[in-house]
Amino acid sequence: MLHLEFNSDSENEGIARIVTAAYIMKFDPDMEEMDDIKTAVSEAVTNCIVHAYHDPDGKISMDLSDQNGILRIEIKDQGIGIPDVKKAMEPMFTTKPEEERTGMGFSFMEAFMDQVEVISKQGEGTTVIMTKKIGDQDKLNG
Amino acid sequence: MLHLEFNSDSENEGIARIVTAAYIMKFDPDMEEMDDIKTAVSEAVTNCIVHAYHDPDGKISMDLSDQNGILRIEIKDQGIGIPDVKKAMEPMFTTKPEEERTGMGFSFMEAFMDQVEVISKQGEGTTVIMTKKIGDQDKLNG
Amino acid sequence: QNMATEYKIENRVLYIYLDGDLDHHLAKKVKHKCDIILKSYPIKDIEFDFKNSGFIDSSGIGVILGRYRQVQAMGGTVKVSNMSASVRKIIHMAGLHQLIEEI
Amino acid sequence: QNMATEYKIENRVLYIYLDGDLDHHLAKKVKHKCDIILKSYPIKDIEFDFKNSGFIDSSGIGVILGRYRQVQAMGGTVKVSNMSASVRKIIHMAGLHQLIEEI
Ligand SMILES: Nc1ncnc2c1ncn2[C@@H]1O[C@H](COP(=O)(O)OP(=O)(O)O)[C@@H](O)[C@H]1O
Ligand SMILES: Nc1ncnc2c1ncn2[C@@H]1O[C@H](COP(=O)(O)OP(=O)(O)O)[C@@H](O)[C@H]1O
Repeated sequence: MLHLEFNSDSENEGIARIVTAAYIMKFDPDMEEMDDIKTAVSEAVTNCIVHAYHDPDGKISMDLSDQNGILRIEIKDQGIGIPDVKKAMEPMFTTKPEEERTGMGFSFMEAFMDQVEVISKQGEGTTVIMTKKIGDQDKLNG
Repeated sequence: MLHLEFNSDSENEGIARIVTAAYIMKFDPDMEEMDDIKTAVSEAVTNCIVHAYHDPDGKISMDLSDQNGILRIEIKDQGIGIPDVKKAMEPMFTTKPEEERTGMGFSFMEAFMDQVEVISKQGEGTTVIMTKKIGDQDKLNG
Repeated sequence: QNMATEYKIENRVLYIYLDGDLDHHLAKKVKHKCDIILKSYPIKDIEFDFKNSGFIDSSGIGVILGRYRQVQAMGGTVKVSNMSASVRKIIHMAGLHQLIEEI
Repeated sequence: QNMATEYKIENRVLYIYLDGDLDHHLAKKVKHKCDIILKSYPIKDIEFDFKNSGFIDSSGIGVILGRYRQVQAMGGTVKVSNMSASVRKIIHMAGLHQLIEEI
């Protein structure tokens, strides 16, 4: 169980990935699992920085935990929220094309994690909860 | 500004160092500065795990911040506390020689950081605040 | 120890030697730098070199796609080189390999 | 990708090929493993190889010192090899180089 809080400064995107990578090392993941999970984290954290807040002073938290070989990542902001989560999660949907956003963020999260749950309320913020079975269980038990 | 919380599990010592290393990268520290600061963090976090708590379920927090090129690291536990801080900080003083503790933890923190402040209350916990001027300021401003 | 992304211009080609993860943080910097360079030099093609970058996410895809649109309007192309397996995977998932050349 | 610390016995010498930072976490494991090995094998000397370990703190000093005390009682020695500059610095600050041999 690990809890990280940081500001909505793009400099912290890399820190969130590094913390995640360090946390999952104990599962002895292969390179591909590692990169997949780092990408999912990067997408969720970047969304808080790009969409949830208008300045770098917003608060973002990341909670990492695991149970029975299932990794759980919760990334949370207290920003503007998402009016229509279903629409937001559609491939290629973006509200900021002028900032060269591709609308692929949620698609990558869903491609790389087993489950992605998004809870959001306008004016209150957004929480993304992602889970993934990780590592070679036989290896861990053996 | 970055806030990290984790359990008093020795597995998290490495994570605290990695987070610190990632945080100070923006100062473009040289290898020696990097290793010095990682050692100081390692000592303070290990003390929480070894001395403050009796099991791996204790709560430890680390706060990293900086202002005008001064790095500030605050590491805090809610464990047993230190009855005599002055004595505890003496070189070679340890209450756990049987666990191969060397009593060098605080000495290393003081050797590697500019300032080390310890606030502790028995039964309530210990906070270690370390500061250090870091990086080449001309380089940062130039 | 940590170097910075470098930019080199040769025969109207802009070479971008990425250093570090191509995430939103670096993508912002690359876009900014490219905007300045493309205003001052007659660039035709752009090449992204991933030799010192093993990570890309959708923000990285965005900055490559954005540069592609800029140079493509003038008949230019975008190339990417020295991709790691995971960078290539993301580039392909995004379908970017249909627009750019991998070398 | 991340290997584990390895232990090899040859001619009554125990070689410990450290993998990763020699902090309290790894020190606990190394102590435990040494206790088992020293009970079962007639070890005289111990050598710590830092080739794959670039970090040590006071807990790492403690585990080396503890092993030194164990083998020294039987006339054995402790050696450390392949130290990085920062590992050497800490070993010297702790005065450990007066008890062990650096190779
Ligand atoms: N944390 C968030 N806060 C507010 N809006 C968000 C957040 N995350 C995503 N969104 C909305 O969902 C849309 C789709 O997100 P995503 O698939 O990641 O694509 P992109 O980031 O490229 O726009 C965003 O354009 C934005 O409108
Ligand atoms: N966070 C803490 N909680 C309780 N006691 C502590 C804490 N940190 C240090 N101490 C006390 O201070 C002593 C000296 O600490 P230190 O110099 O780090 O040496 P060592 O950890 O090797 O004992 C410890 O032995 C312990 O009694």
